[in-house]
Amino acid sequence: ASDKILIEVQPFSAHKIEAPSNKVETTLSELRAHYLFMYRMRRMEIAADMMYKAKLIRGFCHLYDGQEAVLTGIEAALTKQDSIVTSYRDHCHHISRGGTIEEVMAELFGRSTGATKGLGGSMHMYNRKANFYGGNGIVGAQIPLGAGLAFAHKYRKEPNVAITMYGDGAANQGQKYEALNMAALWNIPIIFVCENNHYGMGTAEWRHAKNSSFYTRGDFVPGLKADGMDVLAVKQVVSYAKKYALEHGPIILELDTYRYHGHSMSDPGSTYRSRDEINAMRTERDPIERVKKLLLANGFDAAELKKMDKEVKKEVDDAVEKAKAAPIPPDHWLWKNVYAAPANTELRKVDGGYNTPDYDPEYKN
Amino acid sequence: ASDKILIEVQPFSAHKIEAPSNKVETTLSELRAHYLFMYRMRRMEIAADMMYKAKLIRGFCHLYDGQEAVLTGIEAALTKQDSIVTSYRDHCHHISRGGTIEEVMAELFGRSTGATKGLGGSMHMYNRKANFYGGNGIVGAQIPLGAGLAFAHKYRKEPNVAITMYGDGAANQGQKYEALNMAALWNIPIIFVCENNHYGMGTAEWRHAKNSSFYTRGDFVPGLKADGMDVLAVKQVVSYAKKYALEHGPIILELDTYRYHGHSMSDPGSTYRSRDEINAMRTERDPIERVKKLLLANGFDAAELKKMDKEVKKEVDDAVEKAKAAPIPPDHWLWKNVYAAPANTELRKVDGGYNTPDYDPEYKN
Amino acid sequence: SEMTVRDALNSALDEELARDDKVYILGEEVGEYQGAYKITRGLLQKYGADRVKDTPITEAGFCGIAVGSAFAGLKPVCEFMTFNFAMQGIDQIINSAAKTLYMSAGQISCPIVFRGPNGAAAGVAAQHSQCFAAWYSHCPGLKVLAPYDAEDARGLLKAAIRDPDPVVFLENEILYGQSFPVTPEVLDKDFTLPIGKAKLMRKGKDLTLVAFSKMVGYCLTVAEKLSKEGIEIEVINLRSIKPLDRETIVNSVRKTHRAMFVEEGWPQCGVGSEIVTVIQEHAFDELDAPVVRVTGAEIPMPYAANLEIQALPQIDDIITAARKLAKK
Amino acid sequence: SEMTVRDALNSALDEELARDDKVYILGEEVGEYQGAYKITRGLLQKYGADRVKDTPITEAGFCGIAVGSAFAGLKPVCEFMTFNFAMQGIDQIINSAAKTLYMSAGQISCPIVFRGPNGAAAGVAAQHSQCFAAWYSHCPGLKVLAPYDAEDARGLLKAAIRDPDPVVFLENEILYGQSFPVTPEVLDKDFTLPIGKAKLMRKGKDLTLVAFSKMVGYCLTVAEKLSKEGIEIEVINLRSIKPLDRETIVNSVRKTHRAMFVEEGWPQCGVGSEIVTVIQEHAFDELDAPVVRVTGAEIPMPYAANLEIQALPQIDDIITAARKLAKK
Ligand SMILES: Cc1ncc(C[n+]2csc(CCOP(=O)(O)OP(=O)(O)O)c2C)c(N)n1
Ligand SMILES: Cc1ncc(C[n+]2csc(CCOP(=O)(O)OP(=O)(O)O)c2C)c(N)n1
Ligand SMILES: [Mg+2]
Ligand SMILES: [Mg+2]
Repeated sequence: ASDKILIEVQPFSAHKIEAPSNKVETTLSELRAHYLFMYRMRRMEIAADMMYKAKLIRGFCHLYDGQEAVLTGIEAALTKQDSIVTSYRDHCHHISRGGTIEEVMAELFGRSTGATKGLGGSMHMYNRKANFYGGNGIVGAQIPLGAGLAFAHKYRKEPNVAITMYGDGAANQGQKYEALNMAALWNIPIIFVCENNHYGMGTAEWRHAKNSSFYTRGDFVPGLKADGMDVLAVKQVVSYAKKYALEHGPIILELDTYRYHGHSMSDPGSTYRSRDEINAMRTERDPIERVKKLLLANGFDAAELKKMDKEVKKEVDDAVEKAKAAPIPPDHWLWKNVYAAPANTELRKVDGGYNTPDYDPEYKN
Repeated sequence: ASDKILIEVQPFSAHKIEAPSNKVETTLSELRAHYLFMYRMRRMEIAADMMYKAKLIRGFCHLYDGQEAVLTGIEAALTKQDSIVTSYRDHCHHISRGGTIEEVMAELFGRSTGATKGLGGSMHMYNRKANFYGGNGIVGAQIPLGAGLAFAHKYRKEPNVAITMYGDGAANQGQKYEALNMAALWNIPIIFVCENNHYGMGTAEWRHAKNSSFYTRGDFVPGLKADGMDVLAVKQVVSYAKKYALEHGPIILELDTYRYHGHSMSDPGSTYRSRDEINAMRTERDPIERVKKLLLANGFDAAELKKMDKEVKKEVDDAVEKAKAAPIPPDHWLWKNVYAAPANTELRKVDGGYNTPDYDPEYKN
Repeated sequence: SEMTVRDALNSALDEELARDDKVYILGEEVGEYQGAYKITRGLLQKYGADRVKDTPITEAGFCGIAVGSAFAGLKPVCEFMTFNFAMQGIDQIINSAAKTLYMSAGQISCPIVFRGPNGAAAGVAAQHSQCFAAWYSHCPGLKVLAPYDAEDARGLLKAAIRDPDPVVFLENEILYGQSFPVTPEVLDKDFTLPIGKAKLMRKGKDLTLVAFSKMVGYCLTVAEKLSKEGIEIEVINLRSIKPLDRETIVNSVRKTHRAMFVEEGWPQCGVGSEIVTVIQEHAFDELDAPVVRVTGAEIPMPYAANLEIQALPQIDDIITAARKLAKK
Repeated sequence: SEMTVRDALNSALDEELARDDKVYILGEEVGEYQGAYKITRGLLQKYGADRVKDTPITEAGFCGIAVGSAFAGLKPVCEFMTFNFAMQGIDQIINSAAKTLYMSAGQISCPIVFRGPNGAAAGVAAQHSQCFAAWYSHCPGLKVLAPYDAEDARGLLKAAIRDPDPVVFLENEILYGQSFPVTPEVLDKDFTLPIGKAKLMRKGKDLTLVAFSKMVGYCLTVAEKLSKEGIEIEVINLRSIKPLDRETIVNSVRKTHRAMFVEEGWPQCGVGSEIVTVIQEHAFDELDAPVVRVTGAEIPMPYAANLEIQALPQIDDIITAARKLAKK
């Protein structure tokens, strides 16, 4: 299983930088890990979809299925000392940064055992210890935030980068350009990752972006484009970008990907794109199928794969059940952690009374 | 005086567009008009400087001396049906759009005869009838506003463009990039004019912009760079850009210029740049001297020039005196034109009473 | 007949687009997608892409473009998918739209409507639940409207579009699907409501309840319930938060001597604090008890349903407070 | 000894930069130019370009970068040249800085100070004169401070920088050059003031005057003057607008039975409306007269000096209102 497998990924397109080699090495055990991780994400998001339809989840819920290779490839190239921040489409980041599927499901159900104790919901998951800074509901806001995370790495002279992930729609945001300029002026080790899934909500990229070659839109900031449906391509380009960013500062990666579901649960996802398009993606470019084929072609045991699948399904089913059984947050949690130093602060309640809030990040009291 | 004079201006630099010819034609009478207009601006700004120092002007006051060729060249290429909007550095625009020096001085003195009746002050002059939309104190805000003006021209199928003028500092603003994208998607006839005077307040361009070739920063939007100290170059490039914008949509012009004064009156303007640099600009690139030399070299009567200068000085002196003598705005003007339809509106006064505001754009009552 | 708030808004837009070709709509997903909340359904098909413009997700930019076009005399209706996102463009709303008529000495007006859902929806957590009524109504130069029912929605939106000033039009997502009775008059294509006038929704002698948007419905329910206990509540629907109809409020309080304000937004410097202040300024000697405000809890909005409920005024909260106040 | 507010702020920044290497400053012209208003004078030279960072004029971007770095544990002091410009970045202040601790269930705090001049200066007209105290204090998750004198400036700024929460620190340009007496205690490098506590500036039995920032000075002058007429005014300097020290205010009103609030900002949903409301909620029965507010006029700021004067509370306005109130 540790034998090297040589693979040619789709060549990278480059803007003001030399592209890395498209010949990558992998092993069966690495492929196995990618497969497992992506399949876990996939099953989790499918479960979320079902639970939403069963009305166990409220509000917005943005699913990541189809895009799994992006995050998987990124994490394969980073350490947990590298910081990451993303948009509202953040369930899988919670997992990749060390959280559990149960925590995600419990959060979606609004339970006290959730990723953010039922306070944050679908769009607001974090893992401070593993340098995952959210989950952000405001399109584009995570871009300067990510530059700020990278700024901190540099300020503290740490050998780490930050990654900010945003969509093709967000790529038009002015704050992206402001962040690019400062990141370049200050040589901040930030990787701007544009997850181009070709639609910002219901708007196709050509309708929202005059130039939809997003890797070229940094002007003075170099960019690379990779197949975001191929975890090995993503890993390769992110490894290369991390090295570049630590030495030279910002770089943009455009990762060409696709979301299978609608934008959020209220969007059927089929009015502004054709069923054919979606089906073609699923059959021709699915990131999980791609790794599965590679595994089998290189002699991985099909039975073992089946077993893995079964285990994942069980993990997700169990997570859903446990999350369902978990208690809702107690009422007094409402008043926790509005401030880290709540001295002299009283917060007004609906009834006109006041509450003395506390700072209790462990939710002990 | 109507004999054609052929001149080679500095060649234009181009981004994603073919540059116009740098061979331009002019006449003595055109040169005379440019000279006169620029000299009027120059003397007005010098007067404003003196009056500020004499404490007749309050608050911010941003002078345009050094940059006269930019506006003069622009206006020579446009009609008053083309819209224009600029930053706080707007005194001269009031003149170029048909206002008087007296109105500018009176505004600076806070008089009722001022460009905006003493309400707006230095940064807020307008001429709606001549399609001058201000004067804006917020860096960058005039950029999408300008695109909106152009949008209106297109919406009404008028054969006109809008021009938005902003500094090198403002060129980093995110809203510029947002406006560029929409202008390009919608083919809005807008000319983005970056007046590159090489400093945003005390920050040199290389310290605030990673790429200070501002004409190239529109990515998909073409750009041209011209010598902004040469009125004929400016006129040539703006004429070309107007034609382009009407046919194809947005275009960026970077006009290389210089402000002689500090950023505003509180800035001596000499801590972040050398006296040598300023002197070199004045002696080698002064836009007025350039035209003066051309006039004389082509046989314009030196005595006539002297007479013009004298008349301009008198015009400015008279304007200052008249403005000084003008009445301050009456108290009740405080409550006019907060709303165009003030029905049912009462505005609270300092003393807790209420005022019934009126809409009175002629200030008749 | 009955009409949902969604249809009321949609028909108002439709009629105003038909009436005045200077009116156009822009915003994210307003066209091909038919509106994130379907308020603009059918309008792209009817009026074409020049008048119903899909924008990229660039609020600062499209808000500024809209304002610029209004300076030039067009009448944009600028949709924010929710008002939370308008913060990215708020500088253009305040510094450009609200102040330019004054700064230009009356030369340049700004006939624009900024509209979209405001405040809490259901389960959308802290970044998507903020009420901006207090912020916008703080600022002279703006008018701020908040419809409650279908009549309000039609009458106020049509008035807002015809108005020559910048209007911030605060809708409520939860009300979109709610149906209300409408008279033929309300359905008339020239039906408008006056800006700056509140509506007395229900007469009563014991207590004045003031609210806007969704909370008007809660107050009406409370009034019905407490009526059975013999407490007769007068309910005022603000409709217009700026200008504020002080007269209607104060006249009611002069009669009832007891007043209460309900809002979903945060308390400090909220709309409620202004209403309380206005009442005590104008009817201090008429008051039998302090004016009461029932507001959203002073916290970012939590996600979990059980917590969210406690973060927002519920009918029972209003009943409890009203009963207590009536007895004072 | 005496100290200007400028020097108080400058020395506070200097000491906190020296004390904690996580503290850094960023903003426009804070470095080489020494600060647009010279608040950061000398700091670039002393601490270097890594800790005193000049930014381009891109408020949304640098505000977001600052917030991100605070999430990661740095302690940025983010200067806005004036708070008017912070509107370009206000989404990051509200949606990222203020709400993330709560949304992240206590995981990610945001130790940041947003500072700069707020409100009216002299002759800078409508776009450069807005007071944002009401807006920011509306929002839970933020703390909002406004110093009046040199003691406040030092004690509050140092407390703000050491505080683990996002603090909006509202200065006043006109006060920068003003000198105030300072004790050795105030000059101590560990001098801080508690956030959330108002300061009783002057005792009095007839009337309570509450204010923040520059208006505190006006109120003190008025108190001196009216003292000669036999009216003894108690003056409260809020210092902290959020959290609000209700206790100090209400205790004073319980004693004087008459209260008045003065601010330069606009009235509707202003800080004054909150203060009036709090007083009537907590001391209604103690009041001998309605609480009075004296505020900036409800208009965009005009430029001309004679109009500007009328748009802002003057000492005479406060005297007139106080005299009237004392007699009620
Ligand atoms: C500033 C802002 N405007 C609008 C929205 C509403 N909104 C949420 S996601 C979204 C589409 C984003 O598309 P894209 O950036 O391509 O990311 P994707 O959802 O495809 O991952 C929109 C319009 C928002 N959350 N924030
Ligand atoms: C959003 C915003 N930030 C900061 C300021 C303060 N300010 C006014 S002008 C200026 C410099 C602008 O430089 P540039 O764009 O190059 O124009 P120039 O003054 O050189 O014409 C700054 C920082 C402002 N008015 N608006
Ligand atoms: Mg997308
Ligand atoms: Mg400049």
